[in-house]
Amino acid sequence: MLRARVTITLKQGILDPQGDTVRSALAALGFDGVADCRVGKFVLLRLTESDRAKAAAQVEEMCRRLLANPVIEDFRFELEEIP
Amino acid sequence: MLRARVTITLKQGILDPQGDTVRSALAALGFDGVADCRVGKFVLLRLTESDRAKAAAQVEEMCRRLLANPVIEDFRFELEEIP
Amino acid sequence: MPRTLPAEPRVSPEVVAAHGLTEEEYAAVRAILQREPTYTELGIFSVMWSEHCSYKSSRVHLKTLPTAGPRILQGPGENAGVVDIGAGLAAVFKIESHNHPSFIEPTQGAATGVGGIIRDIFTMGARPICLLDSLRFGPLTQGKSRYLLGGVVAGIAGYGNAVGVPTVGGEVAFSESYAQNPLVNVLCLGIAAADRLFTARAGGRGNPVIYVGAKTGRDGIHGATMASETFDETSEERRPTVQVGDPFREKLLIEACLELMATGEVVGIQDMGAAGLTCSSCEMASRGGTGIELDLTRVPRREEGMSPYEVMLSESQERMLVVVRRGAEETVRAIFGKWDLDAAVVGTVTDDGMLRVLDGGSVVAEIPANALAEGAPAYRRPAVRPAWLDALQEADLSTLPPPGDWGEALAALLASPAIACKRDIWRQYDHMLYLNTVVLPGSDAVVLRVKGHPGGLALSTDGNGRYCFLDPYVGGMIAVAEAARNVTCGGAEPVALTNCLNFGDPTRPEVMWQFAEVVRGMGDACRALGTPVTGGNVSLYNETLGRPIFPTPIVGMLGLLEDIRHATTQWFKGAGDLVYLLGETRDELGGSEYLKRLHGREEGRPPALDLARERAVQEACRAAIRSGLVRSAHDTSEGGLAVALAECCIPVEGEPIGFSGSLPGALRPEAAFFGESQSRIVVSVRPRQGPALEALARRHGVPCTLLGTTGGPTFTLTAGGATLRAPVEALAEAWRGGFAAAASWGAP
Amino acid sequence: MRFGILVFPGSWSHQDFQYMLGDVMGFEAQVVWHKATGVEGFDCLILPGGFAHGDYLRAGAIARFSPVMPAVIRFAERGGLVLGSCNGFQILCEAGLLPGALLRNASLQYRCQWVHLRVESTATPFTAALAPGRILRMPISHGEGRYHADAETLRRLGGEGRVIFRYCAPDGTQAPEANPNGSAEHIAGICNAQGNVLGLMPHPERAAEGLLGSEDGRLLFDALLARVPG
Ligand SMILES: Nc1ncnc2c1ncn2[C@@H]1O[C@H](COP(=O)(O)OP(=O)(O)O)[C@@H](O)[C@H]1O
Ligand SMILES: [Mg+2]
Repeated sequence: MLRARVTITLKQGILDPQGDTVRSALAALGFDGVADCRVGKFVLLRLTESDRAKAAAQVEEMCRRLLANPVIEDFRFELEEIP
Repeated sequence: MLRARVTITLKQGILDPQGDTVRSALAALGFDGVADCRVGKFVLLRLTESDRAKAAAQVEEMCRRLLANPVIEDFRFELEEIP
Repeated sequence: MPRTLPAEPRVSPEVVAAHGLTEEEYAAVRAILQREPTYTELGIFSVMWSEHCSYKSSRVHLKTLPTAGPRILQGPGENAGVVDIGAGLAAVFKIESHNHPSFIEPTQGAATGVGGIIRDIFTMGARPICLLDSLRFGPLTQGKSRYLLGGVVAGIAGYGNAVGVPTVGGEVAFSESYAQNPLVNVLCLGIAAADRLFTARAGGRGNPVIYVGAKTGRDGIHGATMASETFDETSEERRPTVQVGDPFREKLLIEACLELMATGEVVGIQDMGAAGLTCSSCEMASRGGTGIELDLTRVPRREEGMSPYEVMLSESQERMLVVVRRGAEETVRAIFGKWDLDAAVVGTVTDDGMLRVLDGGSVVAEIPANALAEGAPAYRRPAVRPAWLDALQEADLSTLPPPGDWGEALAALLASPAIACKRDIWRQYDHMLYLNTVVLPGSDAVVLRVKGHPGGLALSTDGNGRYCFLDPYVGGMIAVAEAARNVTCGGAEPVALTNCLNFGDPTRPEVMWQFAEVVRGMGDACRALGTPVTGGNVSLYNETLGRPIFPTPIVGMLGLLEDIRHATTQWFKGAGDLVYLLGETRDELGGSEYLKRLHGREEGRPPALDLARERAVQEACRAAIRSGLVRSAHDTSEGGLAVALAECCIPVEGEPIGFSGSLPGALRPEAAFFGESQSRIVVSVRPRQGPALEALARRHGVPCTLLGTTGGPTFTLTAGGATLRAPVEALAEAWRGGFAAAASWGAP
Repeated sequence: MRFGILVFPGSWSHQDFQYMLGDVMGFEAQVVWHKATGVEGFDCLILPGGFAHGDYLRAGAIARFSPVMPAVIRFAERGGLVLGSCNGFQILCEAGLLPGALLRNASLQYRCQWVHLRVESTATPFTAALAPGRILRMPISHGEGRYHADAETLRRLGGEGRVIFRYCAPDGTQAPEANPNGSAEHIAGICNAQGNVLGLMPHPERAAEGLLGSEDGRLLFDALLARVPG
C-alpha cells in the first residue's frame, strides 16, 4: 500500500507568526541553534492506489484543489510504501 | 547548512476530527482512493549546527520538550542538507 | 447467565482492586448478581459506582440543599436544572467540572469539558446560548501554571467558538493549592419552550434505542474512575484516557437533535458523558422504570477489535442515546443523515428492569439497571474538623505594618491576577454570538436579553476557596451570597443556582468535614436568599501527593430581569455623580486578597455574613435599580472598598473617571480600604437623586453612606485618618495590564 | 429586497443575520441550506460567520466546494449582491470570488472585540450611501482574519477603490494597535471588480441595535435600501 506524506508551508515572504513564536520559545528553552522556523501543515494519506505514478498524480491534484491554497501556500509530498 | 523537517501527528487511536473531515471532503470531490487521512503539524527548522548526529540529537530533544505534545502526539523528522 | 468471552481477563481480587471497588462493594456486586461478575460487568459496576457517577460520598449531604421553588420546573436528578422565566420560556442550566482531564492535557481536557456540558443542556430540549468558565490555577509565577492557564483558555476558546456557543463570563483565581490540580468548571445555559422539555427516561417496551453522533473509539476508557482518584507522579503518563473534542461534530449534533425533538417522536434522550454507553443506558432505564437491551455489534466504531468492555466504557465524545417511538427509526436516520451523523439502532426498551448487553449472539452483561444507578452505595463518611484550623483562624492580624504608600498598595492589588481585568481571557472567546449580550463580560454579572421575552437573564459564577479553607461554613454561605449580589448588581433578581463542588479526597475526615460545612453554609444561604439549587456536579479527589485543594464550591447564579432596561453595569457614567455605599464596613482582614498579596498570608477568619442583612442590601439595590435611580452598581468583593471604587472608575476600554471621597468612621485604614466585609454595594446616582436613594435605603433598613463624587483625574479615598491617592490613569494601567503581565501574554 | 442567508454545516451567524435583517430591519430573509442547488428569487445572498466544516484544514477551504457554491458564483457573475462576513469572507476568498486569503491572526489568538472601521470607498452598493472616511463601530470575532494578498493585488485593490473598510482608531487614524489581526494595509473588507460582492471580517449583524451598543451595522443595508427600492 502507498502512503503520501504531504507538507504544506506558507509561501516565502508571508509572515509566519507561529514559526517566529516557536523559534523564540525554543530559544527560551536554550535551543539557540535555530536560525529560522516555519510552521505548516502535514497531511498523511493512506491510498488504495498501488501504482506510484497514478498515486502521485492523484495526490498532486488533491493538493492543488483542496489541501493547499496556492495564494498563500506551497506544498510538497512524497510517497512511501507501507505494509 | 542543515534543515530539519519535523512532522507531528496525533497518536494512533486518538480521534483526528480534522483528518476525518478532510477525508470526507476529498471523497466528495471524487477522490475516493483515500483509505485514511490524518492531519498534523509540520515544522521546518533551519539549524546552525552542521554535524548531523548533533543536529539530530538537538531536534529530537526539541520535539520532546516543545514541538510535540507527548500526551497525544507522535513526531518524526528528517534532516536535509541545504545550501 | 452471561457468557465470559475467552479474551476477557479473569476477575481476580487484583482485577477487582484495580477497578477501584472495595471488598464490601464487590460483595454487594455478587449479592446483586447472585454470582461472580464477568469482566465486562465488573467494568460497568466500577464506573457506575465510582464517585464521579454515583456521588456515593456526597449524596447524603446534597440532600440537605433546598431544591424547590415556584419557578423550578426541574431540580436535581435530570441532566440539567430548569427554571421558568416567564413568557412561556425556560432557562436550562448546569455547571460541570473537567479538572482531572485538564491537568493531563489542558487544551483537550478543557475543550471536552465544554462539549460535555453543552450536551447536558440540549439533551433537555434547550438551545444552548451561553457558557461561563470558572477556573483555578497555581500562582502565575510558576511556568506550569501559565502553561495550564494558556492551554485551558485555548481549549475553551477553540471548542466554544467553533461550536457556536458564546462564552459570556466566568472567573479565575490563583492559589498554590491548585498548582498540581487546576479546576476547570464550565456552566452552560440554554433556552427552551417551557412546555417542550425532554427527559432522560427510557419508556415504552419495544421502543428502539438509537445511538447518534460520532463513532466509538478507545477514548477515555475509565475517565470516570480517573476522576475518582487522586493524582500521583504517574498521572501524567495516563495517556490513553485523553480525548480529543470535535466541536464541528457537536454543532451538527445540536442541530440534528433539536430538529429530531421538534418531530415529537422522542421518548427520552441522554448524552453519553462519563462512562459513556454504560451510564446513559442504565440511567435511562432506571429513571424510566424499564430495562434496556443493547447489541454491541451495532455500535458504530472507528477502531477495530474493540472488546465489549471497551465499547461499554469508552468515553468518546459527541454521542447521544435516544429512545424514540417505534416506527420513527427512518425519521431519525433521515435527520441525522442530513447532518452527516451516524444513527444506529443499538437496542430496545424492555420491561424487565435489566441492562442486558449482547455481543452478537451472546450475553456479556446482565445487571439490574436500578442497582447501577439509584442503587449505588452511599456513605456517610467520617467528618472531623481539622486540628490546624484554630491556629489559622486565630492568627493575629491586629498589627500589620502599613504599606509605604496606600495608592501603590491599591495599584498592586489592582494588578494582582486575581483582581486585574480578565479581558485577555474573554476576548479569546466569542461572547456576542446570538445578539443577546447586553452587558458584556467585565462587569459583576453578564446580562443577556432573551428574544421573545421582555426582560432577560443575569449570570455570575463565584466561589472563594480561601474563605472556605479558613471557614467552610461561612465560605459556603458567601459563595452563594456573592454570586447573588453580582446578579443583583446587574439589575436582576437571583432566582436559582447550579453548583460545582470541588474538594479533595473524601475518605479523609478533614476533607469530608469541609464538604459537609460548605454544603451546610450554601443551604442556609440558599434558603435565606430564596435561591434553590437546581443541580450541579461534585468533583472529589482533587489532590496530588496528599495535598488537597482549597475546598472550592463554585456557584453559578441565575438572575431574572423583568425589564431588560434594568440591565446595569459597574462603571461610573460621568463626572459629578454621587457615590454611595449600601451596607456596612467592619474591621475584617482575614482571608483577604490584601493580606495575601501584600503580606503573603492566607489566614484569619473570613468576613462574617449576616444573611438577613445580605438579603436587605440586595433588595434595596434592586429596588433602587428598578426605580431608575441607579447609574452604576458594583459589589465589593476581593480587594475591598478601595478596589471596588477603583473598578467603578475604570472601564474595560475608554477614559477612566476619577473619584474623590471618604469613608466615615474609626476603622483602621487597611480594614477600611481593603477589608472584605460582605453585603456591600457601591452605587452611583445623579446628584439630585441622593435623597431618594437615602430614603429608599432607610425603608429597607440598610445602612447607606455617602462616600463622595465622581470626576477628575485622581482617585482619592480617605478613611481611618489615612488618605489613599493615585492618578486614576495609573490605576487603570495597573488593572488593565496586570493580567497579561502575570500570564506573560504578549500585547495584541 | 429578499435576502438568502446560506447555512453551511458549522455556520452560526445565520440566525443573527436572519434576526437582524428580518426582525430588526423588516426585510424578507430566508435561510438556504448549503446542499441547495439554486438561489433563485433572492436579491442578496449572505454568507454568514461560523466554522463551516469546522474550518478544518483552512477556514472556508471545504465550504467552497458545497453544492450551493456554483449557484452562488453564477448569481455573483450576473451581478447579484453577495455579502460575506467573517467565515463568509473566508469562503468567498477560497472560492475565488474575492482575491487574497485570510491567515491566522498575528497574535495567534482568537479575537472577539469591538473595532472601528473607516469607510474607504463607495464602490459597492453596501457603502454607496455612506461618506468616505466615515467611522463605523462593529464587533469582530475570528481566529483567522489577517488579510493577505500579493503586492500587485494590493496595489490593484487600492487603485480601483476596492478596499472598502480599514481598521482604524476611534478617531479614524491608522495604527498597528488598531489592527486587531495584523491584516495587510489594515484591510477589513474588500469587494470584487464589479462591486457587487463584498467580504468583510467584522459582523454588521452584531451592530444593529442600540441595546447591543451600536447601530452602525445597519448602515450597510440601509444603503442598499436607498439604492434598490422595494
Ligand atoms: N475566565 C473568565 N472567562 C470569562 N470572563 C471572565 C473570566 N474571568 C473573569 N471574567 C469576567 O471578569 C469580570 C470580573 O470577574 P470577577 O473578578 O470574578 O468579578 P466579581 O468579583 O464581581 O465576581 C466578570 O465580568 C467576569 O465574567
Ligand atoms: Mg462583583
